[in-house]
Amino acid sequence: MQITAEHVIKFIETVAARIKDQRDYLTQLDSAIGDADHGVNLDRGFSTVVGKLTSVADKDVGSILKTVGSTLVSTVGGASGPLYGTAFLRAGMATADRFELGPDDVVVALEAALEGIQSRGKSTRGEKTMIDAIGPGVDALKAALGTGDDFVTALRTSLAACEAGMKATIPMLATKGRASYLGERSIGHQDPGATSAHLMARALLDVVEGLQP
Amino acid sequence: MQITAEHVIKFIETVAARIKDQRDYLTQLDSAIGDADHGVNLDRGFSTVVGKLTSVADKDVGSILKTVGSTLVSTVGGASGPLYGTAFLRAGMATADRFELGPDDVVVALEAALEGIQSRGKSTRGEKTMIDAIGPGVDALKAALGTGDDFVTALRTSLAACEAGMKATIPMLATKGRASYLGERSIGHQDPGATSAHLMARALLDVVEGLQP
Amino acid sequence: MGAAWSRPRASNATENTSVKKLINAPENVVKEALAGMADAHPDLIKVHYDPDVIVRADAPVRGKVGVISGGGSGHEPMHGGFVGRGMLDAACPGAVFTSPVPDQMLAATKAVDGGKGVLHIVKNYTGDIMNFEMAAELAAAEGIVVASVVTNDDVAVENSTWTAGRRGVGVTVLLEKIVGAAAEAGADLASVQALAEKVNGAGRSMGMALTACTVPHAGKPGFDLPEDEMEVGVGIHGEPGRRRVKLAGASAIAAMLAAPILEDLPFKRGDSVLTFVNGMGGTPLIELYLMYNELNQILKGKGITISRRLIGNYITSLDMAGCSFTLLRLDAELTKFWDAPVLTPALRWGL
Amino acid sequence: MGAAWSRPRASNATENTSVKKLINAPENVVKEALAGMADAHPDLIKVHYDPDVIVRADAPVRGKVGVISGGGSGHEPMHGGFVGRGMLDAACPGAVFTSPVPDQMLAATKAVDGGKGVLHIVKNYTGDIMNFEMAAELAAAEGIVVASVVTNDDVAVENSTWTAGRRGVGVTVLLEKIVGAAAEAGADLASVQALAEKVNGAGRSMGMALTACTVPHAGKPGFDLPEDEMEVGVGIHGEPGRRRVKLAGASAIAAMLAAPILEDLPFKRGDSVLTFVNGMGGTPLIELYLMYNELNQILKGKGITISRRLIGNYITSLDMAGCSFTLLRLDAELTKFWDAPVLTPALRWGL
Ligand SMILES: Nc1ncnc2c1ncn2[C@@H]1O[C@H](COP(=O)(O)OP(=O)(O)O)[C@@H](O)[C@H]1O
Ligand SMILES: Nc1ncnc2c1ncn2[C@@H]1O[C@H](COP(=O)(O)OP(=O)(O)O)[C@@H](O)[C@H]1O
Ligand SMILES: [Mg+2]
Ligand SMILES: [Mg+2]
Ligand SMILES: [Mg+2]
Ligand SMILES: [Mg+2]
Repeated sequence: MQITAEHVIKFIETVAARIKDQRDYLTQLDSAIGDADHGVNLDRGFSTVVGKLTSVADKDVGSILKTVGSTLVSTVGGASGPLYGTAFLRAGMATADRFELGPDDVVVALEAALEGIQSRGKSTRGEKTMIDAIGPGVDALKAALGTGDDFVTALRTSLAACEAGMKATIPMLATKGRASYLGERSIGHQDPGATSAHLMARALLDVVEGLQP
Repeated sequence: MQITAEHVIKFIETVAARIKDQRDYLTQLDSAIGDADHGVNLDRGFSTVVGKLTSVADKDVGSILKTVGSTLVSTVGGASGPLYGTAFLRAGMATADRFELGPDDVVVALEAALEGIQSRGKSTRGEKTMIDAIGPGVDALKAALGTGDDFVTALRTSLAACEAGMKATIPMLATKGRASYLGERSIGHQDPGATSAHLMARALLDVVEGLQP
Repeated sequence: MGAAWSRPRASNATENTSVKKLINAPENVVKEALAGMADAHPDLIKVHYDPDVIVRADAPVRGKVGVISGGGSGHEPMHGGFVGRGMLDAACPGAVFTSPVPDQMLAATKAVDGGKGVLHIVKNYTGDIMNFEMAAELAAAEGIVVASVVTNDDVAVENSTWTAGRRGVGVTVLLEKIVGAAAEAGADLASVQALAEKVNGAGRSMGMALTACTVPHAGKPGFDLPEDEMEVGVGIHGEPGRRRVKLAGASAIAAMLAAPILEDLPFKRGDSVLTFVNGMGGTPLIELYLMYNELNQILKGKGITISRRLIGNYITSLDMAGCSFTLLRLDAELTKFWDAPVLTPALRWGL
Repeated sequence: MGAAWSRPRASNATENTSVKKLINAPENVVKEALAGMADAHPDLIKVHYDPDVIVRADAPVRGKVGVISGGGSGHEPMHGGFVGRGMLDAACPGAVFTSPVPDQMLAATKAVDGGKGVLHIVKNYTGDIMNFEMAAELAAAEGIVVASVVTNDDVAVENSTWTAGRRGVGVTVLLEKIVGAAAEAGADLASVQALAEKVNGAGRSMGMALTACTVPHAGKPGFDLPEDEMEVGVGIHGEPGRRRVKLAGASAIAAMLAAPILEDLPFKRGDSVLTFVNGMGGTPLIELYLMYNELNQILKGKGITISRRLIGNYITSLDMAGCSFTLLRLDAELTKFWDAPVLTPALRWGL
């Protein structure tokens, strides 16, 4: 199964629509341990992204993803803007000039994205951030493909790992980002960034599933 | 029955104690149609007055009342400070050098007080102010004494008229003082100043009643 | 005047444990804030206690008309924050929302009399009028020439016959600045008073509240304002306004405030105005600039030129959220005195 | 930079009918307030839109180090109100409580570069750090020399190892004034940066909240604070503080804020300090003077001299009620630059 540039655009549109839908929920999560803007930030960014997609519709996957990344950097702000922006920029660099991606290419792009977030945010797993959802998701995808699973099955496994990672942020003590200022009081709340990351993982699965015959 | 300087002091002390007791109630009435300070204002003034009473305990009634008046002017502020202050000052002028007052002297003092309030406040009856309680009270006292009632009986009649006047402020439209800014919305609330005036009338009756054999 | 005041630490004053304010005992709020002001601005002001008066550090200025004002506390920075060179010579702070007593205005008048007489700037409230009146009588008895001006710019009070008359609100701030500059420039008492009347006549205001304020000793808001309603035509004492309406957007609110002001004077095409967008104490600056933007658009549409402006929390109602608009029609004289240097805790330019 | 912005009157932006704020649609708050600022202070600042930047009217000043700052909106007057002679050359306002994007800082850097390099003043928040970092990379790529200083004065963040590090709060305001004066006086980029580090190292802050603030698009307070409780150790983004305690009197609150500040640097007997008593946006001035009085008494008791002070709502959290204390240890250099003339919408003296 191959992911085309068109599918990538469909994925971005799906993410944008779901973020708009979940905007208040994400913001509400951020209001508990942050500053009540995560949903609004991402919605502002992805709404702008959607407006730019037609202009890159005939471009390669790398160009599309780089446009998404630089638009997010220019419109989201806060912590998530540079982080998700860098993620898409790095994924774009990993897929430069490609019009189709196989499952392994997707893993390479996602690993680049994760690495970009970690270096931009100077963060590691276990600090109650989006990485705690993305990291296990990418690992699981790679492992599942390694055992010979087909792409959709592997993405399902990946989404489950991502979801488990997201839920695992609940009991965590935050040591990065705004939530860290709360100390012990950050415990018991799900991280907003991990939640938006999980939303993207689900969008990826749904789009790829929709491609199945 | 004669009112001595000592009785006047007892009267002032009674007023001061009851205002302290009713402070929050008076303030609450003022919060509905004014600025939530009437009880606090009067309590500040009468508490200071009480502290000065010993220094005038051996003085004539006029000096005592003038001390009360000037202390109220110097400590109450707002509208009620100059009004009650002027009232006591005028009553004091009407009783200068007197160590004992008969019922008719009390009427003269009260009429002077009422006249002082009206000229200071440029107000007449029916404007939803303290005058609407004091006016009828003074009239009734004078009338009852005129028909030959004894002082206590006349004061009872006076208090009833004062109370009726106070209650009559409820349906009135305010045209003086802060409440007038509310226009129609001032209707339905009892005037704070009329309420404190009624409190003083009751204190006068109670003190005089206590003098009965 | 009394000596420096120090808090009765061992008094029976109760510590604040019930009302959401940065205070100790409600009865000490004014004195403690005055003590803070005194220490914060020793170069500009002196504070005297019992009676409480805030006096310009170099008062009395010989050969200058003294300009004083006063009113209840809770409207900070007005009036104490406007004491200093080019504005007020003294301010008399009453208890919260309570007109000061004549002793204060008498002490202030004596402290600032430089031999050319003293102007009393009085906001039109029954209590303020009466207390200032008594003070003026006492000062006259002591041989000081006193003149008074009463500000009454609040167009929310529609019918002056059936009320205590229009309230003095935003124009008071502008008047204190302009008249203070004239006095600083050496104008005599009659001119200063005439200028004050002119400013009062050329300015109009209107205010609104999103929330009621809480008087310290009352401990709860002066009125209940449901989540989806606001009060239009409020004064500055936490009293309810003329009418309560559904919450609206900034643009609609600006129109509600501007229309009665513009009609009343009336202001007309070609006028040059000073616009004063004032916060009620609990309104953040970002909202005031946003409201100024709305007012600017309304005035542009009417061909009225904003040539000067003041934006901020200057005549407040404790922690009330809301704002007021004041428009003052300018001419060369008013503009000159507005622009003149001023050096006070709350307004400062050119120095 | 983009052309003047005008409100999309016929957009699908919804009018405010639900939140107690003077706003139209939440998504337009920042732009509309900027439009108000631009019209209010044409002599001091210019506002550019998309990317949004507030620039000193006479920028770039040739031969002067450019000083810029930025951060989420909702802290007004910071930073836009501090743009002008003797302070900032430009400010980058993000969405409410959201770090601005690199495009803004890049545009600002280019607009103020007078050939001697540009200093970025960054408050220590993950988002601000990353966005400024990306902007600095882009500016360097365009050949502009950029240096940065990160303020992190909030002693409420006790353990920097287990957090994103101490937040930048009140010291930022003082630093912008002092460093702006040095740049105005002609200091080079290295000296300006060194001075900035010195100020950051000599100042400490701590804040508290009586109420939570309401972010426009959230529509309700960021956290629930019962009637008899307060948050101690809050930042400036409506986030809850380190601990929640029972409401206390001003005197006790002042002690809670002052103690960790004094211990941390530590400040000691004989020190001369600038005290900054800051309101969170919804706190009336009378309470800030009262808190200043408490702080004054604490410092007197410790033999620390207050030689300069700033009291008012300068680094705010929308409509939050509460305050913060900042102490900055002064020496002759810092005092000289603090006293130097400044001419901005929010801070002005000597001019
Ligand atoms: N250093 C970091 N590394 C990775 N992710 C981070 C880091 N700091 C914050 N985040 C993520 O960003 C999310 C918050 O994003 P957002 O609310 O948009 O920004 P801000 O915190 O600036 O308001 C957090 O929930 C967390 O997942
Ligand atoms: N012009 C007036 N003449 C007589 N009484 C008045 C007048 N104005 C106000 N009052 C009385 O004063 C009372 C209010 O007193 P108070 O609350 O102490 O002063 P303020 O209105 O200045 O806050 C009113 O309830 C009313 O009875
Ligand atoms: Mg956030
Ligand atoms: Mg009252
Ligand atoms: Mg009053
Ligand atoms: Mg944010």
